[in-house]
Amino acid sequence: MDSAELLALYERMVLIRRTEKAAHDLFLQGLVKGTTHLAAGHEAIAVGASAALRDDDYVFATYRGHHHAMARGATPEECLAELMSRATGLCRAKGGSMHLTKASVNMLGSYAIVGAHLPMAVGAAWSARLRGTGQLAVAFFGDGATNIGAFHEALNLAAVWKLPVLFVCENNLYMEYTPIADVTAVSRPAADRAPAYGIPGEVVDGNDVVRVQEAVARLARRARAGDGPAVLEAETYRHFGHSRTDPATYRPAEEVERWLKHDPLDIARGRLVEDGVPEETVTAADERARTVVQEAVEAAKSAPPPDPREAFTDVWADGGAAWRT
Amino acid sequence: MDSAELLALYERMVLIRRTEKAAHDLFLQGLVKGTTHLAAGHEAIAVGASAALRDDDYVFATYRGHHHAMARGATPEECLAELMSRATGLCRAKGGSMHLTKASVNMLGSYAIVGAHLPMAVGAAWSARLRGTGQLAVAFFGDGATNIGAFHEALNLAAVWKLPVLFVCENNLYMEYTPIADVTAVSRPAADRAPAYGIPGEVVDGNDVVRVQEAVARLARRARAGDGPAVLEAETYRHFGHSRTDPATYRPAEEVERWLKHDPLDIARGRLVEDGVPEETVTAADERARTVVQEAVEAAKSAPPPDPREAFTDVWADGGAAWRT
Amino acid sequence: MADVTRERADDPRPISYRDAVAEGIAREMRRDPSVVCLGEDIGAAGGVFKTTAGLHEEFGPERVWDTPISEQAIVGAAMGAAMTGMRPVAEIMFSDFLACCWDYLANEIPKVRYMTGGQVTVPLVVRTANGGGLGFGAQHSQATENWALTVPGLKIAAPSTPADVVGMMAAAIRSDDPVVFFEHKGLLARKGAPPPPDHVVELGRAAVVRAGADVTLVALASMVPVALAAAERLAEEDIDVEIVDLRSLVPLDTATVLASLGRTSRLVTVEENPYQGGWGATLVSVVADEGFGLLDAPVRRVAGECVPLPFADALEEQVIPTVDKVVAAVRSLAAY
Amino acid sequence: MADVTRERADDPRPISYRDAVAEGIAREMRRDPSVVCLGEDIGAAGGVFKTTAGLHEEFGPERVWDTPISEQAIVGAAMGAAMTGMRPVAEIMFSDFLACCWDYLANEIPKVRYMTGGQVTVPLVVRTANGGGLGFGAQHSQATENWALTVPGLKIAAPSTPADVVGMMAAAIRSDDPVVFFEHKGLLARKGAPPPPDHVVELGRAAVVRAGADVTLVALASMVPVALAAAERLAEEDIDVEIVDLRSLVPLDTATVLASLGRTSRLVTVEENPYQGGWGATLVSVVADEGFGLLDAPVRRVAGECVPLPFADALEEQVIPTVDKVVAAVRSLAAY
Ligand SMILES: Cc1ncc(C[n+]2csc(CCOP(=O)(O)OP(=O)(O)O)c2C)c(N)n1
Ligand SMILES: Cc1ncc(C[n+]2csc(CCOP(=O)(O)OP(=O)(O)O)c2C)c(N)n1
Ligand SMILES: [Mg+2]
Ligand SMILES: [Mg+2]
Repeated sequence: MDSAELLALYERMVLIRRTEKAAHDLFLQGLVKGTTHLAAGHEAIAVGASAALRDDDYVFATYRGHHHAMARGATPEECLAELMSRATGLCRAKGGSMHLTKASVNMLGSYAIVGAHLPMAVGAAWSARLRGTGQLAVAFFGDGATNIGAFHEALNLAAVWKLPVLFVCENNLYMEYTPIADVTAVSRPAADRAPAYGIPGEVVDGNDVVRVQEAVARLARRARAGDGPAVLEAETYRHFGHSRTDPATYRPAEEVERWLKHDPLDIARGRLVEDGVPEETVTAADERARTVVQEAVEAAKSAPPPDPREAFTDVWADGGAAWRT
Repeated sequence: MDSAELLALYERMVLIRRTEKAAHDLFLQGLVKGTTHLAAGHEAIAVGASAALRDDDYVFATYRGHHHAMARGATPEECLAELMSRATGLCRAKGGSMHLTKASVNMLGSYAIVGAHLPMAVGAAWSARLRGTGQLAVAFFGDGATNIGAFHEALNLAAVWKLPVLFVCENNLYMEYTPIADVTAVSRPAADRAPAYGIPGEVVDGNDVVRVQEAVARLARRARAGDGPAVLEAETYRHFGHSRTDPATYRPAEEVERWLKHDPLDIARGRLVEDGVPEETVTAADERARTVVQEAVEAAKSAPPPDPREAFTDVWADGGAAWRT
Repeated sequence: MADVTRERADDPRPISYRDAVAEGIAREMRRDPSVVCLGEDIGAAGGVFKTTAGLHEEFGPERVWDTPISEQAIVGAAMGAAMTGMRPVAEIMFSDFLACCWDYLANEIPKVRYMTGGQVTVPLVVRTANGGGLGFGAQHSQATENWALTVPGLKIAAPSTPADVVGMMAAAIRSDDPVVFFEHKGLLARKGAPPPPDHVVELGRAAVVRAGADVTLVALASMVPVALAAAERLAEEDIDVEIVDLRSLVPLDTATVLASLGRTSRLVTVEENPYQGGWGATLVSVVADEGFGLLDAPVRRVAGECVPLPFADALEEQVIPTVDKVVAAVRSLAAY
Repeated sequence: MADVTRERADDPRPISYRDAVAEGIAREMRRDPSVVCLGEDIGAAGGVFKTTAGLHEEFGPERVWDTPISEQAIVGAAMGAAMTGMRPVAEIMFSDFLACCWDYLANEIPKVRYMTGGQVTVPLVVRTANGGGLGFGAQHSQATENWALTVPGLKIAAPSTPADVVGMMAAAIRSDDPVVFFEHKGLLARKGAPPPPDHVVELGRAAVVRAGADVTLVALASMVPVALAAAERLAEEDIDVEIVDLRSLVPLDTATVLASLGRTSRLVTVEENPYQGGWGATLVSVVADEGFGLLDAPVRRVAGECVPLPFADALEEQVIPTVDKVVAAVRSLAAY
C-alpha cells in the first residue's frame, strides 16, 4: 500500500475514533439516548476491509457498526444526528445507534440480533451472482456470533452455492461480559470453523489496517473469481465496555493495557512514519478529522427532531403504515 | 460380542423390520393414517447403539424413530397401536408415527422438527451431570439435520460443558428427495464437522450392528469418564422412500441395489453363521419375531380408538387443558 | 407447463389448488426475471406437496434452487436477495417450521424498512403449507397465520380457492412488501374454476362468497368451505348466512366485514388457529369497538381448541372447527 | 444475598423490581436444589439487567451457568433438563430474541407433554426482559407476550410490582408446566413493597388494583402504572375507574374481568403489544361473547401501534400507549 493511501485510511480511522469519542461525550451529556456500542479499537477492520472492496460491494454489520457505516461513506454528522434522534440522522432517527444504514452506498444495515445478518449477506451475494454484477457481500460480526445457529446455516449455504461472500469476524475476545474462550469449543471461534464448510479460514491482526486490507483483497479476489466464500478472523479489542452501561471491569488490567498499546491508530501512524511521511502531514490529517467531527457535533446538535408523524411512515413500500382496508 | 448377544440383537432387528413392514402394509390397507417414515435399513444403528447403552441412558430420536423406540423396549404392539390411532398406543394416539416415545425407559421422544432434539439431548446430559447419575444422552438424527442451526448450537454447548452426550448421525445419503451431498459443504456431514467443536468425529458402517455397538460403547465410555461428547456418523440407507408418499425414484437403481445387498439383517446373519450359530437357531429367531409382530397387528387392530375427550387432556401437568380461570 | 395459461384461457377445466400454486409462481417467473425460488426439495422433486412441480423444468436451476435444511438461511438469504434487486419466493415446507426462522419473520424482514428510515425495500414472498386435518400430528398441522399477525410489517395471504391462489400469488410476488403466503394443506387437492390470464387479486380485499341476511360468517382458507357447508345446513333451518372470505389478514378488510354486519347485525368468525391469540380476536375487537352499535347479539368465535394438534382423526376432529360447531354457533346467535 | 428474605421480613424497605427478580429466583434455589439457571452473562456478571445479581456468588457455577450466544441451545437444553428431573430457569436476554428459539417455545416445549400422551413433564421457566420505552429501537423493545399467547401449552406471567415478581416467580418455578416469565425493562428500577416470606402468587389470578364504578381498565405489566396514572387524572373529571392487573395471560383470569364488567359495564384494555394480534383482542373476544349482555358501550383497546418500535423518544411515544391515550379512550366511553 502506498503511503498516500495509508494516510487516507489513517485519516478515516481517526475520523471514526473521534466520532465515537464525540458519541460517548454526548451520551454523558444526555444528548444520546438508548444505548451505544462503540467500536473504538476496531477501526482498522472496517477501514482496511473497505479499502479492499469495490464501491458497489455490499456490507452488513452489527449493532457495533459505527465504524462500518463511516468506512463505507456515512458522514460523522449523519451518524451523530441519528444517535441524537435528529431528523437528519442516517435513518431519520428511526433506527438509532444499533441500526446505522446507508443503502445508497450499499452499506445495507446494522443488525442487533446476533448473527442474523450473515444469511442476509449470503442472499446479497446470491443476488449479485444471479444478476451477474461481480459484486461481493461482506458480513462483519463478533466472536460471540460464531456460536449461533444462523452462522452455521449461512456458512454452509454460502459454501454449497460457492457465493462471493466474506465472513469477517471481529474477535475482540468477549461477548458482552463473558470471555469468548469460556463458551466456545475451539480457540479460533471463526477461523477454526471454516473447515467445517470446506472454505478457507484465515486469522489476521485486526488492528493493522494494512494487513486487513491485504487479507480482504486476497479473499475478495478469490471470491469474485468464483472460488467461493471465506472466513477472516480479525483479532482486535474494544476500548470501551460492551455498551454504554458497561465499565468492563471483568477484563484484566494487564490485558487492557497490552491491547491499548496495540492501538490501530498507533500502528498506522508507525507505518506512516516508517514510510517517511512527515509528522506534520499526519498531524494535519488528525486536525482535519478533529474539525470535521467538531462541525458534525454542532450540526447534529442544531438539527431538528423528527416529526412525530414519522412514527407512522415507512412500514410499507407505499410509505404508510395502514394494516386495515 | 458373543454370539448369544449377537443373536439377541439380530432378533431385535428382525422384530423392527417386521413391525415396519406391518406398518407399511397397514398403511396400504388404510389402517394407518397421516404419514410414516420407515426406518427399514437403519435397524443396526438403533439396536447396536442401544446394546452399548445403560438402561437408564436417555435417547432422543427423529420422526424416523420406530427403530429407536423398539430398540429401547417399546413393543411392536404399542407402536402399531399408536400408528393405528388406538387408545393403547404408545402415546395414546396423540403422537402418531412421528412422535413415538417411551419415557418409562428414558426413550424421551421422537421429534419432527429437524435438529430440534439435539439441544434437548444436551440438556438431558447436563441434567445427568448435575444429578451425578452417570447417565448418558444420545441424540440420533439424519444427515440433513447437520445443516440446521440447532445442530451447531448443540454441539458447541455440549463441547464447552464437556457433557456426556453422543451425537449419532444416521447418514442415509438423502434428506427427503435431495442428495445430502448437493447441499452440504463437506463430504461427511456430521463427522467432518466434529473438529469445529473440538470433539472426536468417527464414521462407522451403520449397517453392521457389531461395529455400531463397539463404536458407541467406546465413545460412551469416554463420555461417561468426563471426556465430553462425540459425533458418530453411521452410514446407512433407507429401504423405502422418505415417507409413505415417496416412491424414491430420485435414487439411482444401481445405488439402491448396492445398498439393498448391504442389508443389516444379512450382515448380522452372516456374522452369526461365521460364529457357527446353526441355521435353525437363526430361523427360530426369525420365527419368534414373525409371531410377535403378527400378534401385535391383531392386538392393535382389535384395540379401541381413543376416547374423544382425550383431545382435552395432557396439555398441563394437572391433566387438563384449561387456559382460563 | 409453458403454455398452461393459454390452455386455460379457452379451456375452463377446473384446476387444483395444488397446481394453482405452481401456476401462480410460473406466471410471475415468466413476466419478471427477477423472480427466483428457493427451498427444500422444490427443484427437480417439485416440492413435497408438488406445489412447485414444473418450475425447475421450465426455468432451470438458476431460478429454482434446492437448499439444505436451513430455514434461517433460506429466509435470511431471501431477505438479502430481496434487498438487492431480486424478488425471491422462499418455501418453508410446513408453516410450523416458520418457528425455525422466526427471527427473520418477526425481527428482520418486517422491520428493516422502518428502522432504516425507508432506505430499503424487501419484496419477498415466504410460502408455506399451513393447517391440519391430515393426521400429521402436533408439529406438522398447525394453522399459524396468527403468528404472523402478531408482527406489524408483514402482509398475510391465505387463499381458499385455486383462482385466488393464482391471483393472490401475483399480487404477493409483485408487492414491494414482504408477504407470508399460507397454502392450506387440506385444500391442495380441491379443484376450482381456472383463473383468467393476468389474474391479480389485490391483497386486503375480502370476498363476500355467499350473500345472506341473518348472520355474517367470516372465514379464511380451509374454513371457507366449512362455513359454506354450514350455511347450506342452516339454510334448511331458514337461517340465511352471509359468508366473508377474508383472503388476507394484513391488510385486514374490516370495511367489508363491518358492511356485512350492517346487513346482518350478527357475527361469527370461523378460524382454524387456536382461540387464544387467534386472528378472529383481532377482528372481533375491531367490531366490538367500531361496530358495537350494529350488533344485535354476542359475537362468537369458532376457533381451534387451545391444545396442540393430536394425531388420531377422532381427536383432531375435536380440535379443528367442524361444520357442526359452526352450525351450532350460528344457531345459538340466530336465536339470541 | 443469603438473608435478604429474613432482612425484609422485619424491614419493610421497598425493593426494586430488578432486585425482586434475583430475590424470587434465589428463594426458590434455596428451597429446591433442582432449580438451576442458565443464560448469557447471567453468572459473575449478574445479567445485563442485573436481574441475576448475587446468584452466582450464593449458589456457585454449578447452579448458575453462563452460556454461549445460542438461544436454541439455551432453551432446548433447559427443556431436556426439565424432562429429566431439573427445574431450569433459562434467561433469554431480550424478549425479541425469543424469535431465535421460537421453535422451542412454539413447537417443542408446549407440545411434548400432549403429543406423548402425558408421558413427560417440562417444569421450566423462560425469563426474558420485555417491552419498550427506553429508546432501544426495533429489535430490543418489543412487548412480545402476545407471541406466547398464540401457542397453547405455555403459561405466561407478566408481573407489574416487585412483590408480584417474587410471588409469581415462586409459582412459575414450582409449576410443573412451562412458564414464560416477562420482566418489563421499564419497571426494573421501580420500587415497591417487599414480598413477605414464602410469598406465592398463583398464576391465573388477576388483581383488582383499584376499585371503581364507571369503567374497567384491564392492564398488564408496565401498562398497570400507566392505567393507574390515567385513573388519577380521570378521577378529577369524576370518572371512577376500576383497574384489573391481569398478571398472567395464561391462565387468563376472565372471571375477574367479567365480574368487574358486571359492576362497570364498560371496558378498555391497555396493552403494550401491537393492536394486531395483541392479547387484548382475545380478552375482548371473550367479553364480546360471554359478557355482551353486560356491555353498555363499545369496548376499546389502547394498544401499541401497528408499526415497529422506532428509536427516537419522540417517535416511540407515538407508538407505546400513554396516559393521554388511555384517558382519551376512557373519556370517550364514559360519554357513550
Ligand atoms: C440473538 C442474540 N442474543 C443475544 C444478544 C445480546 N447481545 C448483544 S451483543 C452480545 C455480545 C456479542 O458478542 P460478539 O458477537 O463477540 O460481538 P461484540 O459485541 O464483541 O462486538 C450479546 C450477547 C443479541 N443481541 N442477540
Ligand atoms: C426444520 C425442518 N425443516 C424441514 C423439515 C421437513 N423434513 C422432514 S424430514 C426431512 C429430511 C431430513 O433428512 P435427514 O435429516 O437426512 O433425515 P432422514 O429423513 O434421511 O432420516 C425434511 C426436510 C422438518 N421436519 N423440519
Ligand atoms: Mg466480541
Ligand atoms: Mg437422511
